[in-house]
Amino acid sequence: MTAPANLGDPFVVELQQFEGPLDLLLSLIRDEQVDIYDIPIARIAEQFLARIQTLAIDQAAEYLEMAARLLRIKAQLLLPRNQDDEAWEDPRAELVRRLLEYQQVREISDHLGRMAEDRRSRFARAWLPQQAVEPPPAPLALSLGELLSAVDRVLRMAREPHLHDVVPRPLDVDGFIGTIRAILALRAHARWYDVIRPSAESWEVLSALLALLELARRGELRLRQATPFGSMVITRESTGQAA
Amino acid sequence: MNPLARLLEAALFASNRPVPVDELAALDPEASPATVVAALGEIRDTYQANGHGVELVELGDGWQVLTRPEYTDAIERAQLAARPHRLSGAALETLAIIAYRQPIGRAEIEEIRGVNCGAILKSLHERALIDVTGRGEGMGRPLLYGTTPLFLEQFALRHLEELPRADELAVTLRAEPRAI
Amino acid sequence: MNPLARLLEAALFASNRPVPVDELAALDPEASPATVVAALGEIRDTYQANGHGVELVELGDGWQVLTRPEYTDAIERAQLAARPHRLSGAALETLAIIAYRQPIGRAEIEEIRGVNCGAILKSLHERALIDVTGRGEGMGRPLLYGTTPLFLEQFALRHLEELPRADELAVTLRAEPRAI
Repeated sequence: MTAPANLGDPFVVELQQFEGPLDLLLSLIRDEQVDIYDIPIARIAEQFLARIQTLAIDQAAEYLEMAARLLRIKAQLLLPRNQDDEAWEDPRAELVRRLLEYQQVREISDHLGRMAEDRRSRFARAWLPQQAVEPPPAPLALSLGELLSAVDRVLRMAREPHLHDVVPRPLDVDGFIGTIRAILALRAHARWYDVIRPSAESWEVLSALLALLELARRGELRLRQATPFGSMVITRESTGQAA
Repeated sequence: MNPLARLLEAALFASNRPVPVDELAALDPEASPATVVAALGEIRDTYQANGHGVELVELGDGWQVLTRPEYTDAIERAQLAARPHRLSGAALETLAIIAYRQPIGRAEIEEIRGVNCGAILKSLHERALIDVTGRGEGMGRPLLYGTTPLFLEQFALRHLEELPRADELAVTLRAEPRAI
Repeated sequence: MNPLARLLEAALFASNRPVPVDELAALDPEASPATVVAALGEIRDTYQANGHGVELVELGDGWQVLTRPEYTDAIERAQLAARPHRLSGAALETLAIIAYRQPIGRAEIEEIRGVNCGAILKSLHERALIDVTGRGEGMGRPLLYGTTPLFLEQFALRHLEELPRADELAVTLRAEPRAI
């Protein structure tokens, strides 16, 4: 994975070789040769933002979400704390856990890739001349008990039609405020789908909407919709605060 | 066997059809039709001398490795006498849904199981456990499936009413299909 | 080769997927799993000793004759057979997570990979490398995925335990991140 050195070239092509924000982050940590248990967040966040300057739209949400998270951790680390505060939890801890877990997945998938390559390099019998005289299928061994336990499995699998408990999901307006600020720090205009991925759950959609309205109220951005139901244009206000 | 004979054996095994000599010769830039024929002879002799279950034969315009006829019979007989086959969990679940909800269309079965059932329906149909019993209303008039007499026989039931009724089933499986 | 080994060789050549030992044992009423395994050993040794282009390997839940890797390029160049497409890195990662954590739902996979996996899960399911094994608890009763026997077959694994264990991985995941 050698990064293209051509400076005029946007990073779009380069990002396609990463499987996602965690992969990019791991690669930065490797390139910078820093201790994964003691990540210099400010430096890594800066590098991360530099790398995602020119994102393809369909990847934007996932990378920007990570950018916002890094900026949030950076801010938390700047908060003054009491040296002998036993309850203090390193704001990087959750990120470190996810990075280690992801690194393990990468190792296993490398192993799987080698196994698949090995199998790919061997051919099975392709032509079976006896296929014409294919014997009838073997007799069936079935019992009512088996059928009933299948019924049971179906019942457990089936969507219950009306028994949903409505669980209040906490909205994450602050999280989306961070994401939106990160986007607007990178460019002057954005659209709804830059802020939220298409498969987002309803609590995310609500959080994003509330975050947009809140930022508009604070004068950091302007929302414009050219036609009813048209796509919404989010514009950074010049007085807006940078992330 | 010599290197060319090994390569030819691998190629004949992996090919999806009998292979003519000139195509076999294309496998190795240094091979000629004559060396290929000699190598094929070596493969045939090796199979004969060491007592293999397969043989090399030239049929039509190509060469192929075939199982020896005496073993073909044994393989077929064995498949007939094979241990009874068990249905997969997925097939049993699909069958259970059809038994309790018939007549039922594929879309509805897939709605309940949450996954594509095309291959399973085909295999249950081939095994004559289900059959098409009609067509539904609505878009495309979907095929509706039901169980067959063989289904009852396999489960030693006289009629469908002998299937145990779970009260819960009445709710989830006997419910009216959603109006569309 | 002895008569049982010949019969097994013929049966293995007549199949394009791995054949389990018990199916092989059903070929001959006098064969036991132990004599079958011994005969399989004889076939494997014969292929090795006489320099064949194919070899006998154990994978998935059975035994299969496959061409030796060194002939693959030549066979592909001669267009007698083609390698299947390579899986993408994203597909391998998703399979790795499912193999280790099954049964597992989509949300959890996406949490670990940090990206949306809907399209990849669909394609792995279509390629029959994963299957739905149930539904989870909680909101919306999410589908849970697991790996299939074909997964083992395509990765030349005999069973899931052949995958590296957590303590063999360079990064061993600690339950708690080290205190900093």
